[in-house]
Amino acid sequence: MHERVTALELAIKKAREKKEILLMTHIVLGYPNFDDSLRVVEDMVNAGVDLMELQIPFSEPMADGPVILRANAEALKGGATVEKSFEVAERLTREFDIPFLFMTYYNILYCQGINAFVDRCKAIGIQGCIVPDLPPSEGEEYLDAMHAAQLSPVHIFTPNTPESRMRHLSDNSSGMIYCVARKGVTGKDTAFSEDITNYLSLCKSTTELPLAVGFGVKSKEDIDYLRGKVDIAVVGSETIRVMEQDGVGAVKGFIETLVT
Amino acid sequence: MHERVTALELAIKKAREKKEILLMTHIVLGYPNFDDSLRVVEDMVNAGVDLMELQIPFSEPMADGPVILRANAEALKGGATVEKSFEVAERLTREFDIPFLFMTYYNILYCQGINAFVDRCKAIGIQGCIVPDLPPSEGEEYLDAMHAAQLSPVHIFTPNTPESRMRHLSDNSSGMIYCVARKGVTGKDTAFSEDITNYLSLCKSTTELPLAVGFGVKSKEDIDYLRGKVDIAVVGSETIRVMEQDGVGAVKGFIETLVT
Amino acid sequence: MKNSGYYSQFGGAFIPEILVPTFDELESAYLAAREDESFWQEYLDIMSTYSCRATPISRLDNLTEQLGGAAIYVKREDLNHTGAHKANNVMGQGLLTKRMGKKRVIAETGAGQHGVATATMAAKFGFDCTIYMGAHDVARQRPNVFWMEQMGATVVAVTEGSQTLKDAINEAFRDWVSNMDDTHYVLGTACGPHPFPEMVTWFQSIIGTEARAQMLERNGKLPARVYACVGGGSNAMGIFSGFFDDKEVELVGVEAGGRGRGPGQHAARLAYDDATVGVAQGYKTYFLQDRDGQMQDTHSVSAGLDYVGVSPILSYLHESKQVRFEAASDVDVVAAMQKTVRNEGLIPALESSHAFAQAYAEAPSMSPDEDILINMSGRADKDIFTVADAVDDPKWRQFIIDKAKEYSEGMTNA
Amino acid sequence: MKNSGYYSQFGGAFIPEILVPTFDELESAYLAAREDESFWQEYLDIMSTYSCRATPISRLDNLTEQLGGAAIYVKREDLNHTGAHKANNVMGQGLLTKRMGKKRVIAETGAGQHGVATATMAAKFGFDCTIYMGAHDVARQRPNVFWMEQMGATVVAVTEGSQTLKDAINEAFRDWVSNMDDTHYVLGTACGPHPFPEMVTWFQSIIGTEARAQMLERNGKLPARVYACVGGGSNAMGIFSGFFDDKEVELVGVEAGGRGRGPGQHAARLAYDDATVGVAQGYKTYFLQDRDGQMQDTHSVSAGLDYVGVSPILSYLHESKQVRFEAASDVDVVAAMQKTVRNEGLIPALESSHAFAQAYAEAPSMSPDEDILINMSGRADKDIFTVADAVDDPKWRQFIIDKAKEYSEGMTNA
Ligand SMILES: Cc1ncc(COP(=O)(O)O)c(C=O)c1O
Ligand SMILES: Cc1ncc(COP(=O)(O)O)c(C=O)c1O
Repeated sequence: MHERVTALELAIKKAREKKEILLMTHIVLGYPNFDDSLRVVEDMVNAGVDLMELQIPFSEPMADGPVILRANAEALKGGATVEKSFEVAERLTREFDIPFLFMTYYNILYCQGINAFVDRCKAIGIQGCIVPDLPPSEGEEYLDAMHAAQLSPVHIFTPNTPESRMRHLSDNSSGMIYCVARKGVTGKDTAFSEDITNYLSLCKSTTELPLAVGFGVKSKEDIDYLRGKVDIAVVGSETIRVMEQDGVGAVKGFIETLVT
Repeated sequence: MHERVTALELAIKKAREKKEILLMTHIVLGYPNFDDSLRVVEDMVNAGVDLMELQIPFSEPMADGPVILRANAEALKGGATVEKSFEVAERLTREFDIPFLFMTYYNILYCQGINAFVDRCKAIGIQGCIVPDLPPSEGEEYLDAMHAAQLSPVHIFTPNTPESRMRHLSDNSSGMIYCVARKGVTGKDTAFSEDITNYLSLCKSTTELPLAVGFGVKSKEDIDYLRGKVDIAVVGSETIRVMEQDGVGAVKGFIETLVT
Repeated sequence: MKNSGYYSQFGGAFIPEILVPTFDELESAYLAAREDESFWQEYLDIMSTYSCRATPISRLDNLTEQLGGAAIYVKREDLNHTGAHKANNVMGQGLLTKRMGKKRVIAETGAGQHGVATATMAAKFGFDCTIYMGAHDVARQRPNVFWMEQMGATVVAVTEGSQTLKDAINEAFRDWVSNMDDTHYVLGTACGPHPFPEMVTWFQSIIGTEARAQMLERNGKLPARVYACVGGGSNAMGIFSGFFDDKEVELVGVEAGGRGRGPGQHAARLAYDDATVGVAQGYKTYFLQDRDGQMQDTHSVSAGLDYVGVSPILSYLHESKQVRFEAASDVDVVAAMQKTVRNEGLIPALESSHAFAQAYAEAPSMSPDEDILINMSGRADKDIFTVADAVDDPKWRQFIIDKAKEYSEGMTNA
Repeated sequence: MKNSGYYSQFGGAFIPEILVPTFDELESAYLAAREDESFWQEYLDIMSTYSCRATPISRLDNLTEQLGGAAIYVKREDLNHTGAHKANNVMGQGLLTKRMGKKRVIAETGAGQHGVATATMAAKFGFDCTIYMGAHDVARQRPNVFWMEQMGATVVAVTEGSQTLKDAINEAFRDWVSNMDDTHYVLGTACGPHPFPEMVTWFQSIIGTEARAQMLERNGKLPARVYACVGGGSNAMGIFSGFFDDKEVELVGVEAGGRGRGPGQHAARLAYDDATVGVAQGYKTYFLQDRDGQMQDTHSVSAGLDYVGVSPILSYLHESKQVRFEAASDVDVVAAMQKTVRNEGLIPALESSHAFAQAYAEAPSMSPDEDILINMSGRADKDIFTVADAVDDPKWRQFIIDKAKEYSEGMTNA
């Protein structure tokens, strides 16, 4: 076993003992407003979600596609701040017994001060962070702080990532690895097929950390395909799309179709 | 006396025996139409005009100001042609016993053929021509033809013309010299003053031909000013302006104010 | 005034008597300048510091390959300051105006290029400036009018005649006969009374002198053919000047074929046989005129070629068969322009696009060993309204409609 | 990916993991090109045949005299093909794209200059091309959009965020993370992740290298001050590059002062103290952002300076006091532009006019023995709609209203 086992990794391993594949979902904090964020998380947890990514909105979400991009913008327009995001996240970790991760862009951390940001995460019970615009080479201060706090900095594997770099990313990660299933931004369809299987075997061979797969996962079929291949399926944009189309109340039903 | 005395010069000298200053007027043939051209000439002659310039319309009357320019354009738009201009001119020389001159631009002569044009002038009783865009240096063929036909090629003196060139122009002219009273194009006001007197003395000293003065002559006062200084006062644009403002019938009355 | 400035039967100076001393003065100043080597040096200096001479020669790699046949080169007069070869002429005449001690310049303009160039030169030299422009051209070339006015020039919309270039020339002469003492008339092309055709050609010969040397340096040989569009003829005379002594170089002047043959449909004085010899606007040449000698209406998609007359020197070179004349139709011209934009990233003015159209038509049947050279007399920024109409761009129309709404509302609110 | 591309604390490459190999490839290609002398030679060749490099230096004789004080010189990047210094960068990156064997280019654009330049390069090199442009900028720079489309480029109007330059950059990155295999992102300024700031500066350094030699040759001495407008910073880095080793030359960067200090009123990241250090769009620099790190709206009369970030190299040069930063207000900029047009016949782009405004403010208090040099990064043809509005030209408004009427009628008839 590798040296930096975190609470997140342990929680994942424990949950996996009972389930062949876990479900991680994603919301943008403050979208459409903070009350709805709370309600959606409650519904998701009740529907059987195992982990959650909470995105702190940023004005320039470079790696996100149209759905999450708009959710970021609307949240900010509605007055979302980093402070409010922390407050809501704190309530969520208190009320729900699943691991929560922050997903956000580096400038949010940078403007809070890296150490202050990580300390706050620790204090409010956030278990890890995904910062898609922060490669390890730029993130020394962040990595040091996360490791020191025994939190999980989660890095991303992509179909473009060479094996050697996967190892490098793994070395700098804790908790899990997030594998994006294809090129592009969040929120577009992915064809789950042979190619992906090969890619996921490569991912697995380069890290001992649990693997999550996201980008384009949106149905029970997608999850069934991933079952046995990885530890976690990540459903991101699709839940926002459901919420936008059918209302906040529809999310629970949607999640239930995925986990049964 | 100079060598090339023409019928025009003789006619002018004869008329001057009876009058201190002669009046030459100007019309654009075919403006507003050929019938009106005929009527206006009749009125003018009856009112006491001594000579007339008949302008054959041209599409590019470079030396004319806005009034005559527009008259040229309207005449052409109304269907005026060189042939019709000749025909009307022939009728006029037949009906009225005053000297008529053609005024037009060189392209009209050039396109008819210079000799053909001059022969036709001779045949229909036109006594001379004023071609403002044809300096003697460009007009050898024209001058030869005119002189051979004993017609009068009339050249123009201007306030810019040096004495030596006045002599040169005079040498190439017959009938009379046309002195423009100021710089610019036809149809603008001229201040008849000291300057002009000096200029006219210079003109007189360089030629033995009768002098006509035009450009901006438009009232009895102007003519009175010129009396004793030159042989002919030329009223051009002003008659067209009167015709446009008060109708063809008003021209006679206007001319009468000038000659009484 | 001597009886000079003839090219075989063409040319001359058919000017109102009042301008005779002015032309004498101009001719003397011009001849003195030609003899004074420092004048040409000053001219070269200003053209290489205020504009970017020598303008380069570009090779059209993609179209050469696509069309097959001759290798296509382009002389880049579009890179000149103000975007056309007109700069060469105005800066030259500007220096001459200074020499003559005059303080005001006037000019006619068709496409607006010469107007902008003259207004620019006037701003640079501190002259007062009035530009005459046919009202019809004012309407189709508003961007150029805007810039002329920004330069401090007075732009007079000429509502006489056909309201195009020839009428603007007449009006400029009308101004000149009133103001010749302090005013120089910066005629914009190789037309008009002597010494204009020769003088304008002299200033524009900088194009041909450069181009010949550049082609030789680049390829070790001369082009087989040189193409230039012909409005009044100044850019054509400019580039052809470099090659008159090279019998192996065929010179091709391309006129505005407009909508095809027949009066009022085009502005091809030499390529078609609708024009006859006449005298107007101070010089003798082929004009599109009726039998009486009245100028006819002309048509071209490009304002700068939409003119009844043509350089007397080109009429002579036509008769002596030293230059071959062709006409390119509006439709082919717009297509050639689009082809050039899309394949080479160059945006030739609609005027210049006439030369491109003819070159593209001929290149495929030539040998790959041969080079051809096109004079890109200007760029098409000024033509955006015309081109947008020609390619019928709905987005442009919508943009203009929205902008107009904004303006109309602004007006009612104000 | 090495931890490189830092200038003191600024710079870096904060990129999505999926682009890491693409950036590695780009950095290698860039470094290989820098070491290969033939690459720079090829670059110089294309810039001197397809554009008109070396661009000249012009002396502003009239304004030097009027203002008194320092003699004013202008580096004429407006004479470049497509009308701005942007050509230098895109042609360089075009050559690099060819080297990398890619077949498609994408770019962001604000003023539209970089979009036109990229579309032009793509037409010339035969690449597919997509341009991202904020919807707000599409509206204010329609002529440039028109030409991009004529070149065959797809122009995508970005309706996210503030609908200006920064949003166009985000969208371009979103395209790139999907299409990196065959696509190169031609970033238009000296910003973004490493190696862009350094690479764009390298290509633009052609301006400074030429300018230094030209000033020396002309005056036997260097200018006392060099002025450049600063949007992303590429033209400034380009001209400043020539003078970094000359301690006696003061470098002045001029930002968009807009309507004055305060959030949303301007785009001055370094001259005012409204900006703070942050990380966005892949690099660390001063951004106009709130305390949370959310980017703020910016304002400038010139689309090309209307940007939240600034070259990390300039942030470094600001902190190390090697460059002085100033801001010019919209009103002063339009006035400086008009002064330049009217007195010198040069039409600086609104962006470039910022540099002119600052230079005009400072020149009078300098000694006549001193020279100053302004980088005229581009010409204002593209700005006609903006300038016509700024100077409130009723004739232009009427022209647009008439044209719209014509179009509306054409539509109903059709
Ligand atoms: C770009 C351009 N090319 C050509 C012409 C035609 O003039 P010329 O035949 O004198 O070169 C014009 C006239 O306006 C022009 O603007
Ligand atoms: C003419 C011109 N100058 C300057 C700029 C600003 O860019 P940079 O600061 O990179 O030179 C632009 C950007 O569009 C521009 O078009």
